[in-house]
Amino acid sequence: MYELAYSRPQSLADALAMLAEDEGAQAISGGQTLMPVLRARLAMPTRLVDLQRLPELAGIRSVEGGIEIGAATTHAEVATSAEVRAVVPALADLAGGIGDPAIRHRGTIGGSIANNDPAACYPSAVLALGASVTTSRRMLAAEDFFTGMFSTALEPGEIVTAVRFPACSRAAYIKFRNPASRFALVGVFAAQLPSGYRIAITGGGHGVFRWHEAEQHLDGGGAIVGITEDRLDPGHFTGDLHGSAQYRRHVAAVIVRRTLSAMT
Amino acid sequence: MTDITLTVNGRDHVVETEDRTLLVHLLRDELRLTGAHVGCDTSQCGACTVHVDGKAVKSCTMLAVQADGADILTIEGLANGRELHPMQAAFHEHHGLQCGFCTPGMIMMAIDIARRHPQPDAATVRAELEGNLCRCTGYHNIVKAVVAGAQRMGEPA
Amino acid sequence: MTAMTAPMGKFGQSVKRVEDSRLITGNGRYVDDLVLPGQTYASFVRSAYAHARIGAIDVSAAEAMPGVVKILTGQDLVEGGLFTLPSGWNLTSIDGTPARVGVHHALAVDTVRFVGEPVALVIAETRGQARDAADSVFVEYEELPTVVDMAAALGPDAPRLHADIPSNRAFTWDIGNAAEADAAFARATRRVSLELRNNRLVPNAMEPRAINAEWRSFDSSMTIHLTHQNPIGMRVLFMMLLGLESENHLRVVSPDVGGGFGSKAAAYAEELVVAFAARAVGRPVKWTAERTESFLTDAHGRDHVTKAELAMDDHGRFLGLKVHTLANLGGYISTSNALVVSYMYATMLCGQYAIPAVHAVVEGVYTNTCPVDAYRGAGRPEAAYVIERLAHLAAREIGVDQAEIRRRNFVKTFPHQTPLVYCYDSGDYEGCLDEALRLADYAGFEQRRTEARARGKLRGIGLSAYVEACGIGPSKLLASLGGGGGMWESCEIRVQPAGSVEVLTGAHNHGQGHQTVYAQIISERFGIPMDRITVVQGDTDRIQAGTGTYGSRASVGLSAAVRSCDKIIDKGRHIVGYMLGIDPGEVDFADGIYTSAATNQTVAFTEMVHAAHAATQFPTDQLEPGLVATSFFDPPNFTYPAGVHVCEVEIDPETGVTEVVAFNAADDFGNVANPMIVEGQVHGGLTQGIAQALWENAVYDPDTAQLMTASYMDYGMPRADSLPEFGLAFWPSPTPVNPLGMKGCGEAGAIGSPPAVINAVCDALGIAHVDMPASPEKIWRLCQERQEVA
Amino acid sequence: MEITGSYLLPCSPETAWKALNDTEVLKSCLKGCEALERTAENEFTGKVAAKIGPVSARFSGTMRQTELDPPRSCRMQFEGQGGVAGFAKGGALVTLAAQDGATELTYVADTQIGGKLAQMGARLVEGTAKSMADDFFGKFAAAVAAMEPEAVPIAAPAQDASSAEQPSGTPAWLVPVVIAVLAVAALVLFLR
Repeated sequence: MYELAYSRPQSLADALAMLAEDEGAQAISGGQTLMPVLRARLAMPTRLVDLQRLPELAGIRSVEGGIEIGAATTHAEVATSAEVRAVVPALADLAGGIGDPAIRHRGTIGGSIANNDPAACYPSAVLALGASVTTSRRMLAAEDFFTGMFSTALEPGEIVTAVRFPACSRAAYIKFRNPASRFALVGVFAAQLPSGYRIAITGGGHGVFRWHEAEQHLDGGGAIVGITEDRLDPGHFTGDLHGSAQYRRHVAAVIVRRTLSAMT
Repeated sequence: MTDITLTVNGRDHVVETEDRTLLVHLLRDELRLTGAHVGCDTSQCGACTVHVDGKAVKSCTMLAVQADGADILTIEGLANGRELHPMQAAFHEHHGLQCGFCTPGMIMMAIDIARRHPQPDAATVRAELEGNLCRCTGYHNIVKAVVAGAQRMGEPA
Repeated sequence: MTAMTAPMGKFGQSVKRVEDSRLITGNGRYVDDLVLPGQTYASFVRSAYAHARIGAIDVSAAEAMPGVVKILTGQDLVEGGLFTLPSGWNLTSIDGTPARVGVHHALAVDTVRFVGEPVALVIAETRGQARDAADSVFVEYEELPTVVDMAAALGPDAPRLHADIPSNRAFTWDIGNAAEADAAFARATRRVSLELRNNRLVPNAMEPRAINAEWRSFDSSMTIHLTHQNPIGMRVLFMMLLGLESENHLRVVSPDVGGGFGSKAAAYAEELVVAFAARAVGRPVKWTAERTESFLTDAHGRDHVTKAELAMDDHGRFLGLKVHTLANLGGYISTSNALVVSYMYATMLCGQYAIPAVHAVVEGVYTNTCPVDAYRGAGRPEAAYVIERLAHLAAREIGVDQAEIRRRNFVKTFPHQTPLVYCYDSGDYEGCLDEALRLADYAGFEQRRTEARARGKLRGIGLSAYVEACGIGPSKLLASLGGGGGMWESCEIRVQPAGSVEVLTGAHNHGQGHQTVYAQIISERFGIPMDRITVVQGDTDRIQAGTGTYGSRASVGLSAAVRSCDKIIDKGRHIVGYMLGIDPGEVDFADGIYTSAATNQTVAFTEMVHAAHAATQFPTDQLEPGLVATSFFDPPNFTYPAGVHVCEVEIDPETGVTEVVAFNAADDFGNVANPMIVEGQVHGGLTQGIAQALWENAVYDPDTAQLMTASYMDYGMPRADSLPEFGLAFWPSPTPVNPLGMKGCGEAGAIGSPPAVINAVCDALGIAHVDMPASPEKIWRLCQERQEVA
Repeated sequence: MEITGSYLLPCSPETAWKALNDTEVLKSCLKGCEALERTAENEFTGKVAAKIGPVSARFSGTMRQTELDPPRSCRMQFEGQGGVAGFAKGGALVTLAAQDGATELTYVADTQIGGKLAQMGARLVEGTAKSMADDFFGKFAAAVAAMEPEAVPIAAPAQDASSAEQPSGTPAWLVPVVIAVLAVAALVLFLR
């Protein structure tokens, strides 16, 4: 990688100040995405500001109606957290399937959703569960947070500090893996909340999205088998070496049905 | 350049390093612990796996400066003199290695698996080895070795 | 007598590996581990274009950067007298003309012909500085049109890679007898035909290529530390290419090698350039490939497009075979590739079947892709894939079971002279088939298929009966086919005064467990514990001669070892004869003890060793002191390992995902020295073959010739969770061509498995063919078609 | 790789044509555009600092317009260099058609990428192209609306969620757009 400087601030305020004073500074959390990019010399930050040990970003807490997960919480911590498993078991399952064990030991929920890779797992849970994202400046609903592939509502210098999930016992996540990268070729998080069903799909290509038509179908008492791909907007899908847009769309519908079946 | 302090295999080190140096390069080039290998650039092969504060991580996906203050265990620190760690012994016993290049990372990951899953079955081991590539063994004997090694780690010494 | 604390070796036993102790403790020594005094680091500037004319190369900015020691371009190499990279095999086209070999400069001069081709080298004080500076070398490229597809490359309007080679055709070579094949086809009542692609693979040894070269100006000599399968052979080649005075001016050392699979048997541009650079800067220069560089430049494997046709009678007896193959050479002909695509491939097209008339044509085609060379099996997997896919189709055509069609056509007597040069040594193909079917519970398959259908899965079973050629030799035959000969292996055994044994071999371990197997065999021969035996390899200062490890040549090297053992034991007889005052002919040797039946006296092997070195108990004018023996073994024939693989897959028709749910293999490797090690070799080979059939695929963009699969993000490596447990059995027919009866096992798994998997997929879907890799989308589309038909 | 797309612009074809040849308008609409200059009658050069996700790369490139048929269509060739990241080049046909007082812009672009972009980022090319195109045309539509006060008040891509033919892709219109778009392709990675 290119030459750069590294800082490990002791507080959120210090971290924000460091990011504010150097335009070329880049926040790093678990670094499991960023490090390979830096090694490939596809980014040239002047400074890395390490968020992983900030006390303000740590911890898993019960909150009214749900659970709050600090942004620096690793995937492994979420996967093995008794609190998370008690409140949103599907979220623990999802976290336990991200990457591989070594990656789960360092990668964090805050880093994942701030990066919003179009094939990442976490954004689907955040969106499907209607979680809210707390940042250093504000609180955002999931719908407002994700704004497209690799794109979020975060402004320069703004940091995700926590994600708050509602309790939900009827939810499931299934990842249909890309045979090479093992990222989600398609990933589906489905949840049944008091407000109704919510289904979020990741891996389509343009970033995570909700399948409203399927949600409405279920809310109207429709059967799982009636959820078919012809109701899925093809505009959500792109193709690559591992699957055409048409194939991804088809698989998405299949995995949605399987995820819903797995919920019961 | 930054001075960092870290414990590696029970020994304390103070090392001056470039901020951009990867942990794996610090271990290999500065501390001359060449057991952790670099097999890819995209954090997927796992040949560089070491334990940082008791957890398996890919040392090619972490800066050395991020390990400031950390306790690190590498393949070189496993055996007690000539007495092998049970997982090392299991890899030998079950022929869980051929060229040996992926082996240090495999063993470090295997120990981590055994800690999290004290009596893993073959399917669990296969799933948990997703981030460690081996080109020689077809994983068949590695899986057997990890199952047996985990078993032995759980037995009283 | 010595107390026997360490294990005794025994041929045929699963002795645990000697080499493990260093590898499991992090004490393995690979090239990149080595740092030499005054070490510098190299980084290559590579072309981002697949085909371009090189204009100006501006190194001024890079030269001014911190730590930069030197920058070299192709022109510097030409001026420095570096030779171009050779093709190691002389292939002759049908019309009698020699293969047209495109000039391959180690650093491109004038033109680059594939993405990633090295254009310049930067040497600097640190790895980071070298890379920083390499990024700052500015190269002007004038882009040229590219061609990836072989048929297109042969077309009249295709861009030409090498100005002097029309139609990008390096050779049109054939084997067999066209007239006889035509006659067989005229006679035939049934025929099946097939067009298939054998997908391009990236070898992916986990240890990337690496070299550390140092030049000693005071005696004009060089030492190269190189990760390679054939370090001893590389000495001669590098000596010549670098223009060194003699072998004595070059030492090549290969320490532990982290996998090769054929890809570390070639001579590469990068290594040659680094060696040249070490001389130019007078300091050690190290280069270790990054994985992306490995994807771009490690010689790829396979990449054939083949049309094949099989003629039969009404009973499905094979009468004739015609094969036409386009072999993608890449931008240049790599070291062994002219051999791989011809005599390692087409000679094996008959498989296990007695086919009387065969004709095969291979056209070698240049394209704007990475050069292709040996990859696990090297030609033989491509041949097995052709004939075993045809056999599957033949069973469909005739309407008989997959096993039955093979049974009807097996070679049944040995030796068997094929119509394609080679003469199969030994085998029991039908017995092996039965064993495989038993292992796989073939009889119970239909029940499993029905059960799977109830779960919504399509289950299929596929067979593949492969035969291959291993233990390459004899030298004379190889030379007559276009090689340089020299296909023997050497082994020197030195017995030290205190009784320990040093074994020097030119073979080179890169995972095969040579140190164990050599020690095992020699331990048994001498009757001494294995820990008394040290195997020395991979250092030209220690080993005089050798040809390396590839093509399952362990049997050749071990045969040389056995001969050296015999020479030592025989000399011992003479020594013991003097010691006991009897005729050496009356001295027997077994289990480490010389005995005289006549006098009932015994002398232990170690006592004989002491006597040999003390040289007091025999007349040294009649018998020389010391105990050293060297042997060269030139095999009288190849060996022909064979086997039957049975694969079962389940396909999810909704997603197209294929899962290998069972894989069983019965193999004839002749005698097996160490079953544990051999099984390990098979596991690895099977995995590479299954991965070729389902996941692995090197894809070049058809328009730009950019490699789209240049990392593990896009290249589908097999992982632990995608494979079944393997069921293996041995069905040995010992070969008569070497003293151990061993045939070799390194490639078998990768040869038999791809057709077994694809045959299973085709069986599951009831289709004639699907090209590898059988990716989920491809299979899903086939399932869709199947539904439409149904 | 061929990419196509179409957008509805709230202005007349004449205004759209003018705006598409106005370097200041283009520059303001293109995220990360550091410079955009006309170097000849129908030739532009530009610099774009593209940043998507963790990847950032600086591209410089040129674009040449040919077969101009104002205000209906033109063809263009573009080429950009991203240093270590690789290169992008291609050609595109852009057409403008009046539609109920607005203008439908359609493009068919053939884009090629090379070097690290192609080697490591194949999975992201198409999605990136669309997101950058949407971003660009969102701003561009607003810009042309401002240039033409009587324009119909729409500023959205011509998307029809139910249409299977829903276009996506990058406007090869300007070098910088495409080049920036492609920078992202390099995004290998691994969001975990």
